[in-house]
Amino acid sequence: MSPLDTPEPLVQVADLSVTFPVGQGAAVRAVDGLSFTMPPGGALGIVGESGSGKSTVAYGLLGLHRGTGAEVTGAVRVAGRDVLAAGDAELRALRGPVAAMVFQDPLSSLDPYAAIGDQIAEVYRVHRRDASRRAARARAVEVLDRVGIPDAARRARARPHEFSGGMRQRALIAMALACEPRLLVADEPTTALDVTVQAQILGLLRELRAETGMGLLLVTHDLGVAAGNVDELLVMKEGREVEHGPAREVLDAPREDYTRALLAAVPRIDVRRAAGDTATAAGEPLLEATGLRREFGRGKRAVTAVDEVSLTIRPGETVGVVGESGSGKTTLGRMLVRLLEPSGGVLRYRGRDIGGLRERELRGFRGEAQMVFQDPVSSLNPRRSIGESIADPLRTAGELTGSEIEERVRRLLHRVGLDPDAYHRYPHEFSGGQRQRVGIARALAPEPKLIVCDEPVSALDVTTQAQVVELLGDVQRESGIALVFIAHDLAVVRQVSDRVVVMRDGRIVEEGPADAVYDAPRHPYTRGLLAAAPSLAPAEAAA
Amino acid sequence: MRGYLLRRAIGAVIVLFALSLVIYALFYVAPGDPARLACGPRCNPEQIRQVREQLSLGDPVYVQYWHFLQGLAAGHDYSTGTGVLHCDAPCFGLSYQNDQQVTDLITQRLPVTASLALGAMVLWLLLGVGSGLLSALRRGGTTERVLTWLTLAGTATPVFIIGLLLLMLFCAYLGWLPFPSYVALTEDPEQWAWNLLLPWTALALIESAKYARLTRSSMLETLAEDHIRTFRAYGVAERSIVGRHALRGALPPVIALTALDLGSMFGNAVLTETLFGLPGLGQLLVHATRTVDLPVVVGVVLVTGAAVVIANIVADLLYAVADRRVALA
Amino acid sequence: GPKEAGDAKGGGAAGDPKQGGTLTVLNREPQSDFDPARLYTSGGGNIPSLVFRTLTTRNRADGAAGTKVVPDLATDLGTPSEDAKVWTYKLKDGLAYEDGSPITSADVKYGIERSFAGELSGGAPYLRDWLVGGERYQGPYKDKGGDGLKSIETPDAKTLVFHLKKPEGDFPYLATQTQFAPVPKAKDTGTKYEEHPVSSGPYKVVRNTGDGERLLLERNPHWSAKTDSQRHAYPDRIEVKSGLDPAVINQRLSTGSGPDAAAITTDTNLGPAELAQVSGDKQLADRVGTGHFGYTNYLAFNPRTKPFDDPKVRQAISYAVNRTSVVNAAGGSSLAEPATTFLPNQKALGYTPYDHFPAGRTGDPGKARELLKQAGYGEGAAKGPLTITLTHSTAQDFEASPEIATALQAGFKKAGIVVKLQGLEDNDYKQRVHSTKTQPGLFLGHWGADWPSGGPFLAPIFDGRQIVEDGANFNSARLNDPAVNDEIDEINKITDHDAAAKRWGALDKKIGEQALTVPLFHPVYKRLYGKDAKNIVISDWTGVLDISQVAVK
Amino acid sequence: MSAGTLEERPAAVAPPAAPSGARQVWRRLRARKSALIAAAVLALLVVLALAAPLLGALEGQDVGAYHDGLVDSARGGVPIGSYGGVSGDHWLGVEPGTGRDLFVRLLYGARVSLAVAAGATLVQVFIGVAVGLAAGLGNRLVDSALSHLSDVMVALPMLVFAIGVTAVVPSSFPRPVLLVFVIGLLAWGGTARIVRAQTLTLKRLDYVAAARLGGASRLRIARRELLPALAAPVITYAAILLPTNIVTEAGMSFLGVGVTPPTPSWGQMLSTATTWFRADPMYVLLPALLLFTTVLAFTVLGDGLRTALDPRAASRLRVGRTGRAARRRKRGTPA
Ligand SMILES: Nc1ncnc2c1ncn2[C@@H]1O[C@H](COP(=O)(O)OP(=O)(O)OP(=O)(O)O)[C@@H](O)[C@H]1O
Ligand SMILES: Nc1ncnc2c1ncn2[C@@H]1O[C@H](COP(=O)(O)OP(=O)(O)OP(=O)(O)O)[C@@H](O)[C@H]1O
Ligand SMILES: [Mg+2]
Ligand SMILES: [Mg+2]
Repeated sequence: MSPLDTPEPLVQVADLSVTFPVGQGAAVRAVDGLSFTMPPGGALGIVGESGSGKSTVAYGLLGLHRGTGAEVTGAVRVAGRDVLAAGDAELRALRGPVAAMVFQDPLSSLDPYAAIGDQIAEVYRVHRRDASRRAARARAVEVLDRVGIPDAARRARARPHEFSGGMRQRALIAMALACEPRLLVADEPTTALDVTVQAQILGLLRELRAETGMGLLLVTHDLGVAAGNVDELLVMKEGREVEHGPAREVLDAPREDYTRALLAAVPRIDVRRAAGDTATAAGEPLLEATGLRREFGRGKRAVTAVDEVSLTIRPGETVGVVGESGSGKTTLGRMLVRLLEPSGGVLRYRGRDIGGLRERELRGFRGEAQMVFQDPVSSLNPRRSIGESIADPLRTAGELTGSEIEERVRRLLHRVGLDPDAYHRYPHEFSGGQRQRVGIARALAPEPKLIVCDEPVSALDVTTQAQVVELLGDVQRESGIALVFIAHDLAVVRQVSDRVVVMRDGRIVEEGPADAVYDAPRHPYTRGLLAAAPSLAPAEAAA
Repeated sequence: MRGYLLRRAIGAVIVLFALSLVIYALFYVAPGDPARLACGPRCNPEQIRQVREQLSLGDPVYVQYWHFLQGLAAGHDYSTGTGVLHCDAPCFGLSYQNDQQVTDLITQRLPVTASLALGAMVLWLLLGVGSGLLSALRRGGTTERVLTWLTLAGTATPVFIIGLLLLMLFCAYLGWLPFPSYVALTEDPEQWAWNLLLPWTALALIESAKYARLTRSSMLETLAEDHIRTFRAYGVAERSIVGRHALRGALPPVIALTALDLGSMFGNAVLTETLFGLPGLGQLLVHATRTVDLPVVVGVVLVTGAAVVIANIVADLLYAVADRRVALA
Repeated sequence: GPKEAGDAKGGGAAGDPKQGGTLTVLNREPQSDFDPARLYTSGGGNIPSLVFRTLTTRNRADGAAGTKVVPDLATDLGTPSEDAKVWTYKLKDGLAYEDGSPITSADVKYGIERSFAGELSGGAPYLRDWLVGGERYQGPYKDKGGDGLKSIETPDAKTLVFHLKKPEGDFPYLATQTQFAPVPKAKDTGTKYEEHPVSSGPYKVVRNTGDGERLLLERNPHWSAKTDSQRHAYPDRIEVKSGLDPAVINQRLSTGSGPDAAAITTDTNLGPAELAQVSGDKQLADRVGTGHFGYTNYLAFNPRTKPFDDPKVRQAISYAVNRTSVVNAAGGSSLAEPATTFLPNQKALGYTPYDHFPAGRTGDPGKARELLKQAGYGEGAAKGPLTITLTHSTAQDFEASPEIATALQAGFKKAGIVVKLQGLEDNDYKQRVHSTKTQPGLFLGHWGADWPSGGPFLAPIFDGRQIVEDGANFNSARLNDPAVNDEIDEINKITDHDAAAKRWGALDKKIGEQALTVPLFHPVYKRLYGKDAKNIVISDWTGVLDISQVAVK
Repeated sequence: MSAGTLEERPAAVAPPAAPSGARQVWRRLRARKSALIAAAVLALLVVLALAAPLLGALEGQDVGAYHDGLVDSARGGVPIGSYGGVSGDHWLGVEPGTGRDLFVRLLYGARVSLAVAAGATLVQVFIGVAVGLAAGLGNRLVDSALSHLSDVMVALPMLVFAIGVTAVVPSSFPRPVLLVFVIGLLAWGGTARIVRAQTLTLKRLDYVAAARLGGASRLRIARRELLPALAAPVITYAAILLPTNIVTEAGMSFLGVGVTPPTPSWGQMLSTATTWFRADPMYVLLPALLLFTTVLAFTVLGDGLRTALDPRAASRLRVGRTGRAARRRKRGTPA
């Protein structure tokens, strides 16, 4: 291309470095000498594992680092404006009409106290001072309608908590649209959403791009999401560019090892579980749920989270539970280990009814069933060393001496791939993946017969996710523990499960051997789920 | 909603019931014989006996308490010597010391204390929340420092000193304001406000530091939330962010604290009332406590208790209005 | 006598007093008792004496002249029988209530009778103790059909005859109390009467809110100055605002802005701090009235408890007391005068100087130690150092207050006496020290004259027949000496006040030898008044300015 | 990729290693100069208070000694000399009326004031935490019973309660201790509320669930898992309570139910000094200044502690949170 027919790039980043001071003179260089450009109307995907600096770059485009203490060097130009040099007013004028941002977390990105329509109208009026209040509100309804909110005029008056996650994300996109930006920066816009909703949102973004010709900068850690939605891919690691090129090229023929490793770690929905891993699901049932129910709230507000669920778990087998957000997976899992008391139905552990027992009567059961929690942060007490946390159930049981316990904990730490000397360290000194390993070690400590894993990997990036899944498989192979594996990611579930249960609205809609469910889904809902799952599609075939 | 209010009302009754029991218990053990006090400094035993009978102080405590409950439910007749005085339900009884109806004493004084407390509340909220907001916006600046010192000086100074200083300055030295003397709101709203201005200010100065600090910290907390980031990312000016989005999020803890303070102000503003010569409930209560005037003390404490409970209910309702995600349960 | 007692017109702003204007009264305590049956002091104090006229009243004059008793409703001070057991009074002509109806002797009798009612308790005990049948009478409400107290006769509408159990030369003084104010039976509303008592004086109650918190008094058109030589009634209106903080009252009086210029207070003295400030300001200092009320603050012993049963111990303590510290604690020499006699320094009371255990200005620790050694106390002595407990009230009123107790404590330390303080809540304190069952061994006491005569000052404290076993007892030494009792009876027979006073003084001096109390100080009242207040008259009877004399024009 | 590689992950991905618990708090606190100064001032006050007898001996004065000659008796007992009678013998002057040495009395007063305030705060915190925890962990019945109880206590006027309690307790019982209980028993409502709210949040956290699965009893959970997390808000709140309690003690003295003389306390000195502020300003200013300094120091220290105890405070107001933090929030729940 000659300089003549190159229009001025929409985004121009040259040698961008961002450094965060973290106290005591220390600093984290989140972005390190990054350069790229993006033509008007283009679509660039930035991928990389967690902490590689993706969001930092995205914020840099809107000058959002200003006033936070971060040190930004290099050059950032958006639509010809120098973001780093711009004055405050100029910067405010840039935010919205030129570049608009859609944040990852729709739950918290809207003001919980104000009506959604008003929030959009407010943003609109910031840039269209001539617009009347009424006109702004009309515009809000219009964009809400555009992003597919049904009955937009009425729903504009709703507050965020009355919207579902997907609707909130649409509302955020509508807010961006209201300003007719030339560049839409989307920072992991779908990580918080179900696969089906994710597919809808990605479709919406594609449509809007085609319609308005705006540029899209999509930040994601999910290569599958990036695959179908961008022209170019920028792979980042430790704040630097690893690889940059047309999307298909990067996915099909990665030049760098790092990119290859990243791609390899992505779970594939059509990959069966390795044959040797399949357990013989025979023998007496370990845990047997019949017609299990659970309601929350009372009277008119009552919600039935789990409704007439029957499930049998045999020793040593893995049961996968999938379903979209709010389908009752967590509630079911918590009932199985009796963290929650069922409102109805029967729950038998080795033939004994444990459904209605009180906490004190559960003593005997407590060590037998454990849980690995979704959130590696809140599942460890930040004020206690991880060793203590793991040792706790052993101490409660009171069978071992102090030194025996410590010895045992060290072995467990080693078993889950951590340094035994980490005993005295605190949770915040570990990465998410490491913390999840600690959680697994803690679950293993009392030598349980059953572990319920509630989305154990959904907070982790693909590489770490792969490691943890592998660890769980190893543990099961060795000790023959029964696993209940809850996840919304269909591919991960397939990798580990012998049998799969699909949940919707608190009920089980389909149940069967994993391969049968994935290869020949009977229920339309299951088919819908499978269809919506993002994949590296054509690239994969070529690999 | 109606069910909620009903439940809260039942709770309130329980609280008030417990309060009256506590007061009866305290009085049973407190020093001083009301009969002797009512009888005068040099009574003979026979007279004291007469007065004791007159006040039914001879009955066992539980009987007295039962009569009190009866009076509340159905009213009571009292002899004035020449005639009969009917005290309508809810009847708190007659003062031991001067035979006034407790209900009358309270209804005369409640407006005074309510004026004092509510007005002071408005002022301390303005002062406290205002300076909290300012200092959250101008962190580290001179404005913040000056405001912090000012409000802190308020906290550190007992009301009897602040009050006297204010009186000295504005009434005696500068002569801008008359020495306060309560004028009913219904009589002359303007005079009412002028006369209460100093007591309001004194209380507000004392309370506002707490509010300033609370507002500032919950403001900073809210400003760190993600939705604020959204508005920043759309170029909304900081002022509207603070005024429209952050303030609302910062209010709930302020509301909760206000309820707590407002409620307890009804019984504990005695120093302010005395200093500024406001014939309010606090003064009445202290006087009654000093003269072992049980019916008056019970009456005032119940009104105070009701204020606390009502303030809490209102705060919870406001909370729910401010944050619609909160369900009233 | 008071300093300002100079000109006959009284102190205050210059110029002759004229009628008119509004007098503001800034007070601490509300007038919550406004029923003549319930009031204790002569004329019920200041404000009630504007509304209630009594058979006799105090002479409204400055200083010692003010200790005289003068006729009010009655034509004279009463005619005693030979043995002073029967007293006869005649009402003046032309006396009327605020509604114009005439005042009769039956109304005066009725007023006295209702003070016996249990519902209207609070008054002084004298009527009950003196009148024949007084101890059994329960007031007109209980005794509906009967014709009341037989010992008060009303032969006609103008005449009253009182029959007493024993001679009482002081009866004219008793007749100054509000129980002797007329109450029209038809208007009596029992306990509610105080909301609007029917006036016989120069002012009537127009508004009474907050149980005496705010009062508005206006002229009583049916009062006539011709029948009342004592009250002047210069202002047209009197507004009483009470429930105020003492510091604020004094501040307002000194600032004197708006209506406060024509303001006085009837119940708030200058405190030491205010005095210190006022005395530095000439203009303000001119507006301070000084009064002497017959009052004594003293240390009371209970000689029935150890170690106070030993006269040597009591004497040692008398020697050890540092009156300078105590006076300072009570506000300094302008607010308190050191006392060595039980009777205050007033001729009317019979003051006779003596100092049986001269402690000098700051105490005589040497003499005290010596006496203690004789009693077996002191370092190295058999019983070790003398350790005693002093009971006081926690109310900060310069009466039995902590300041005075600590000053004493510090002084006694020099004589090797260890004092432990026992501060009691005021009610608790009063109840304990005035009950024979709970009375502590040593406490801070105080006593004031019900009228300016030695009788009511000495008898309740030292008369053995006035020991009250189940009620309020003031004879804390439980002295029951026949010689003392007889002398009291003898003096009571005397109707010549001056002659009686001399004998009271001699009796005081005699009792003083026993060291049953340690007189500490006599308080002095300093009161600020507004800059427009004129004709300030302060008698030694009350020690405070007389509201009925004040003019604001 | 095998599990083994986890350890070799680059440090840049994991947050910078930080030292643990108390050390970390101390380090963050140390970074705030104002908090350090405040702590130093408070420490100095405590040392001065403790050393009161020594310092008194140094000055050559005794707390209880009267000096009748140093006050002008005729003028209400105002100290003779300028600045309230400041002299080589009496470094801060003398008390009006008695001539007692102010320097020593202020020091002794600090003992009582600080001890009463600290004791009352302890009582408030102890009851508040116990009640708040019990309400937060208990069932609805326990919860509503306890919150009603705290309403009752809030509604109970201080004076009535104080007089009642003083009457029950024999007068030989030390007054300061009694005051500790009177103030402590009446004002724990705020702490209880905070603790309850915090407990309700905390008990939903997964690590508490994990402890239950490990078979831990309720008591153990409260002690091991909840209490440490409550420390930050409670300590912060206590820093507000403490100065309030000093002022409350002053108010009690003003109403005549404070410490009994001759024991001095700042509150008691202030309440008697009020009327003196024109005749002898030093008498008011000294205790007021000390009180102010103390309140200020506690406030600043409290602010410092709050920030130090809250790891998030370091990153306050950041526009963007790190991806890790953002993703930790619960995924959207349907409406
Ligand atoms: N404690 C609770 N109180 C009230 N409702 C609840 C509670 N816990 C869960 N629910 C409701 O129950 C339903 C099922 O929730 P659950 O957490 O089991 O879903 P899930 O399938 O695990 O969803 P996700 O994928 O978002 O974790 C939802 O509607 C949820 O709002
Ligand atoms: N405000 C900040 N203060 C300190 N360090 C920060 C800050 N924001 C980000 N970092 C650090 O900078 C690095 C890059 O962060 P960034 O949020 O850009 O990563 P990311 O690629 O978006 O990760 P994720 O996929 O988890 O969102 C990380 O090590 C992070 O810990
Ligand atoms: Mg879940
Ligand atoms: Mg990110």
